[in-house]
Amino acid sequence: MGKTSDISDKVMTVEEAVHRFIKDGIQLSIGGFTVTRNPMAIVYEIIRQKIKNLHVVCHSQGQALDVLIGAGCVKRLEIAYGGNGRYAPTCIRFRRAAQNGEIELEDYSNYQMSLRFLAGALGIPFMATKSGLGSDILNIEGFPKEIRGTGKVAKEKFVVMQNPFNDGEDNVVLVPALNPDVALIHAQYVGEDGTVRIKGLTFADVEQAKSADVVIVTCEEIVPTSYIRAEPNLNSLPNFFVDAIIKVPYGAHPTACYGFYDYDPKYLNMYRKMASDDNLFREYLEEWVFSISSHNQYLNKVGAERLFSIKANPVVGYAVGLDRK
Amino acid sequence: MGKTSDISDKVMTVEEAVHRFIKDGIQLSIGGFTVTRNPMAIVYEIIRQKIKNLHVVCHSQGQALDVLIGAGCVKRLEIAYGGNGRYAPTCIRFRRAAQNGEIELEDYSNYQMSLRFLAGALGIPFMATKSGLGSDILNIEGFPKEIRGTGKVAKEKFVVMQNPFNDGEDNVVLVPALNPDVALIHAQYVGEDGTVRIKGLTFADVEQAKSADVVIVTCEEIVPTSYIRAEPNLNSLPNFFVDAIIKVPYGAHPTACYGFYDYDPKYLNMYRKMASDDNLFREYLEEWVFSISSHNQYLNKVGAERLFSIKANPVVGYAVGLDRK
Amino acid sequence: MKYTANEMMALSAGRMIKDGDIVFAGTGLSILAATAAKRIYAPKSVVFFETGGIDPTLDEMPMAVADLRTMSGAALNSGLIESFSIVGHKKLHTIAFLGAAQIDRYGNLNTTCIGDYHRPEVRFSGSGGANDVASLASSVITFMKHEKKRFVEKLHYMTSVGWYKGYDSRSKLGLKRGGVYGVVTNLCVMKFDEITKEIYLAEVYPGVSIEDVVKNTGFEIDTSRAVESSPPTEKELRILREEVDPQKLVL
Amino acid sequence: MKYTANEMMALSAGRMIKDGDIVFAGTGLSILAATAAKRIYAPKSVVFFETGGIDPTLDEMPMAVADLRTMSGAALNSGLIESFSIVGHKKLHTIAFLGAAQIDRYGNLNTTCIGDYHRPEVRFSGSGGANDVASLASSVITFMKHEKKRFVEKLHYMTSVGWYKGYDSRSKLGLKRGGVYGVVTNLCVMKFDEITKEIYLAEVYPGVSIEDVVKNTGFEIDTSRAVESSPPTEKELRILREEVDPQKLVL
Repeated sequence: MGKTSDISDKVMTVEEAVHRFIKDGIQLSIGGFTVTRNPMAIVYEIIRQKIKNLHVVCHSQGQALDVLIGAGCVKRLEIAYGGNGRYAPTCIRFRRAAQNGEIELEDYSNYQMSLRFLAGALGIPFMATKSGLGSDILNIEGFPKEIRGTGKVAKEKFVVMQNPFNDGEDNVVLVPALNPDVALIHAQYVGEDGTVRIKGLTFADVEQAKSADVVIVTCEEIVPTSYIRAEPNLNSLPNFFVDAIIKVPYGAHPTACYGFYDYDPKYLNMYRKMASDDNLFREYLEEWVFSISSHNQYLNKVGAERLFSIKANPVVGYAVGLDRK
Repeated sequence: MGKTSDISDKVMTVEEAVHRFIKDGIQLSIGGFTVTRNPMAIVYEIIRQKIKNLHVVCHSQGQALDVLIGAGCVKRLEIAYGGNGRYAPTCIRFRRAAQNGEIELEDYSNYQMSLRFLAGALGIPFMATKSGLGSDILNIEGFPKEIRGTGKVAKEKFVVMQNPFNDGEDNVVLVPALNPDVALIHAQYVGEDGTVRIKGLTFADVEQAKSADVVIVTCEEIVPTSYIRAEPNLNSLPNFFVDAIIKVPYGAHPTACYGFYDYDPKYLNMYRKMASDDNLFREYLEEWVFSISSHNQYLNKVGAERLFSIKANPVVGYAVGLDRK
Repeated sequence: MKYTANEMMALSAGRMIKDGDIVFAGTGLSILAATAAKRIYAPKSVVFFETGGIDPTLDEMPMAVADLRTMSGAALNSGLIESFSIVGHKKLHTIAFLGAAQIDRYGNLNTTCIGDYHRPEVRFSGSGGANDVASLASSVITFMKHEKKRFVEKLHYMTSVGWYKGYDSRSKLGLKRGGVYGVVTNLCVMKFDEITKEIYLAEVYPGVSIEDVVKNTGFEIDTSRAVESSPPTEKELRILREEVDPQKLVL
Repeated sequence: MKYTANEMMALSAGRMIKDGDIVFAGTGLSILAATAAKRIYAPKSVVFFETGGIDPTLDEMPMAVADLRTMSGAALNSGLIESFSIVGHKKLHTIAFLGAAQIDRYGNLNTTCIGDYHRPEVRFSGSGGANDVASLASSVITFMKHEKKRFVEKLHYMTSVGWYKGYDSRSKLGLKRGGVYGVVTNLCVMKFDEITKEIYLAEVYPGVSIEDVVKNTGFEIDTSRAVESSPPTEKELRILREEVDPQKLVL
């Protein structure tokens, strides 16, 4: 056989993907982790298209989430961690929005959120875990009571139950499945057959993708089917889970993409500075998002020299000796 | 850094591994699936060392399980499927033992067994699934009541509960975690640092290994650390999950090992014939297990010509054009 | 053009696959049906195996679902959990092929044993993934040898749930999707009534009489809706014989 | 030989790691402590990250747990679920390093907020994996800046459970293993009473007085068991400076 699917109906631009799939008020799952493989190209376009009232669900998110929140696109957030590593131990606009009560916010832990995506991916209503017992993550609810069970908000934040396979006292926490409307994933490779390959750490991207109704994948390269199928053990998602495929080199900038480029310390430091002041942040959005018409223009603005400085060494996968202070 | 663990205390012979870790009456989990990557070298040695009363847990097992049952090593079995594909749609000695009431037998499904291993690997007491609702897998218990909750037998075969995150009628089945005493895995590669790499389909081997107290890995090759660490996305288990490492080329014969060799149709057909008659089966055991003192001797008996005929084409991973009738 | 019952069965089942379906295959006839469909009617369908092999090239026929041929050239080499999560994925229309030793009028299946479970007259392989796909897939197609002892009033063991006890009884169990779509035998194709979920004779193969079906079925069956199947076309047979199973391992 | 508080902290924590421990690291001091330990005291220990990076070479210091440097040369590049299943694995002795904004006398931690949760004065990053490792690891070691406002009678938010309310209260919650082993600050090392699970002063660093500790701690603390820490050796400092963080990103 060897005949492979036609992906011509899935290959599109970021503009088209956002226009077709990202609607006001949807539940959106963002892949990547803090400073790595954030789906930035799509996120910038969501801001440009002025999508509002997003219900974002993620485990540890950094740059993509912070820009989205700062641009006023997020109404509701379920999250374990909002930070950019040592470039912003707590994401600036996220912190500000939380402190000002500008978003509805619900805290979980990383494992809990990952298990919630896994439950969604497996089509089961919950997963059990010992994580969270006794803590305020269980004791304090962030969402107002009246939104429980509405839209994609779970009916209960958690359920604690006795393990029925144990006679002794043995509580476990059930965390509810997540099935977001859309998941955004940035991958290194997509095959011409639509197969997705994430290299380096996969975080919970595969679970996030499989739990979602619609999956949008941006990638560094679209590669021949024969290449992606020569090593099926390296692949992350088959084509039938993917709804939109967009080739966007450096599509995760200023976050990192293993084997392609490192995070951009200069950009992240600039961002921290501009995000810390409301006026500067408006300037930031104007300059780096709204006045940008394409990702190529964005990359021109970053500049070739900077892009070369963060280019990954192909053997070790990161930019050796990069000035990261 | 780059300094790697010393595995000298883990590398041993099959004799040592069985002697140290496989005791009468333990719960044993067997990796592989029907005619592929069965840990045969270890299983033959278990029979030679006359280990008895094993409580075997697996999803779909073929050759390894059938020989173990036939040799009288198995007392108790939790299983989804006992077959060798088209070489024995139902495993012969398994069928006979079940029909004669010679083993305590409990039926689950493949997904249920896989989820039970996953629960064990995650350290949680159960997983939820929709599989099994209404069927006799739920309605009929195979194990006698008095052994429930003893040894490694779960207190309940299943628990059916209402999904607490749904107001409507919505039953789910909770399947109890498995944490076997020992898991047997046959892999293509182990690194000199102890990292395990399974190529081709992994079945539920990773979950089986991570759910077990002790993991014994036989492999086709032990390879340099630099090789196995050049592609961490291909690796299956870190060294700290592995207790015994044995290099046994063709260690899964007569079952297949992707990229190395195919199943051996002549052997499997011979086995089916000999397993179908009690006297012939005793001869089989004598000839192919008891009178064999090492796996090399076993391979000599199979013969170089046969081994070459099943050698895998390195590009497609199987023996192209092999006479498989 | 002459053809065998196996060929008619593979093509009858293959014709039920729609383009874009995600097809769960076992070995034997199911792989013939799935790959024939992909080459003839449904080029965008994807074949996968419970063992975790997603869309392998299948240049040779696998003899078991763990056969190395379910791995070669695949989109993904994963494992059982990934595979069953595909079977049940709400975003996908998944079709599963099953076989069985016994079937009842609601399409429930037995692949476990004949006689008492605890001391069976004949023990079979067990569920494997059959119970799972019967519980989770969008749709099941079952292959059966058409014999009275196989089409029974009451299964000796209900390994896999079809329409359970008919009407909405399946859904009430908690199984909100799926059910059996068709049964393909060496004599005919059977389907299930939309309301009662009882089996009925939908098609008889050319040269087979309705009476042949009735006398080989162990319960009463509605034959009022039966039509004659279209025989295999030359193209169907050629692809099946020359491309799908050139080694004649199943045909 | 002169040394900084950061160096003393990294080495104090590193000294708690035993050979063969599976060490869950974050960034900053924890990675210094873990990698120093591996090179000095515990060559068979393995460092891993919640993001799924198992035993990377760490030729350069990661600035985030998702840093590409947690992937390079690793034994495995997996994901969060695999990583947390290692944290809680009963076969392994897992040590986790955590930091926090607030800690109480039972080693419970706050990394979520100061003030009311719904309208906080200061919002922090949140749990991330902290709650998980505090729940699941064999043992937790916490780094703290030693300030009165951080060592508090009552946390504003209990993100991660240490010994909960003391005695066997942690186990009664359902958390059968784990708990906090030590707290490493810029002044001292604190441990927990075996029975009451209350914090006590175990070591003060050379040049630090017990009074310094008391006046920077927001609750009463048992100092009766305090001894002076051994200062860093030349070898420890050399390895830390030359091999572990030559780029001086943390030190």
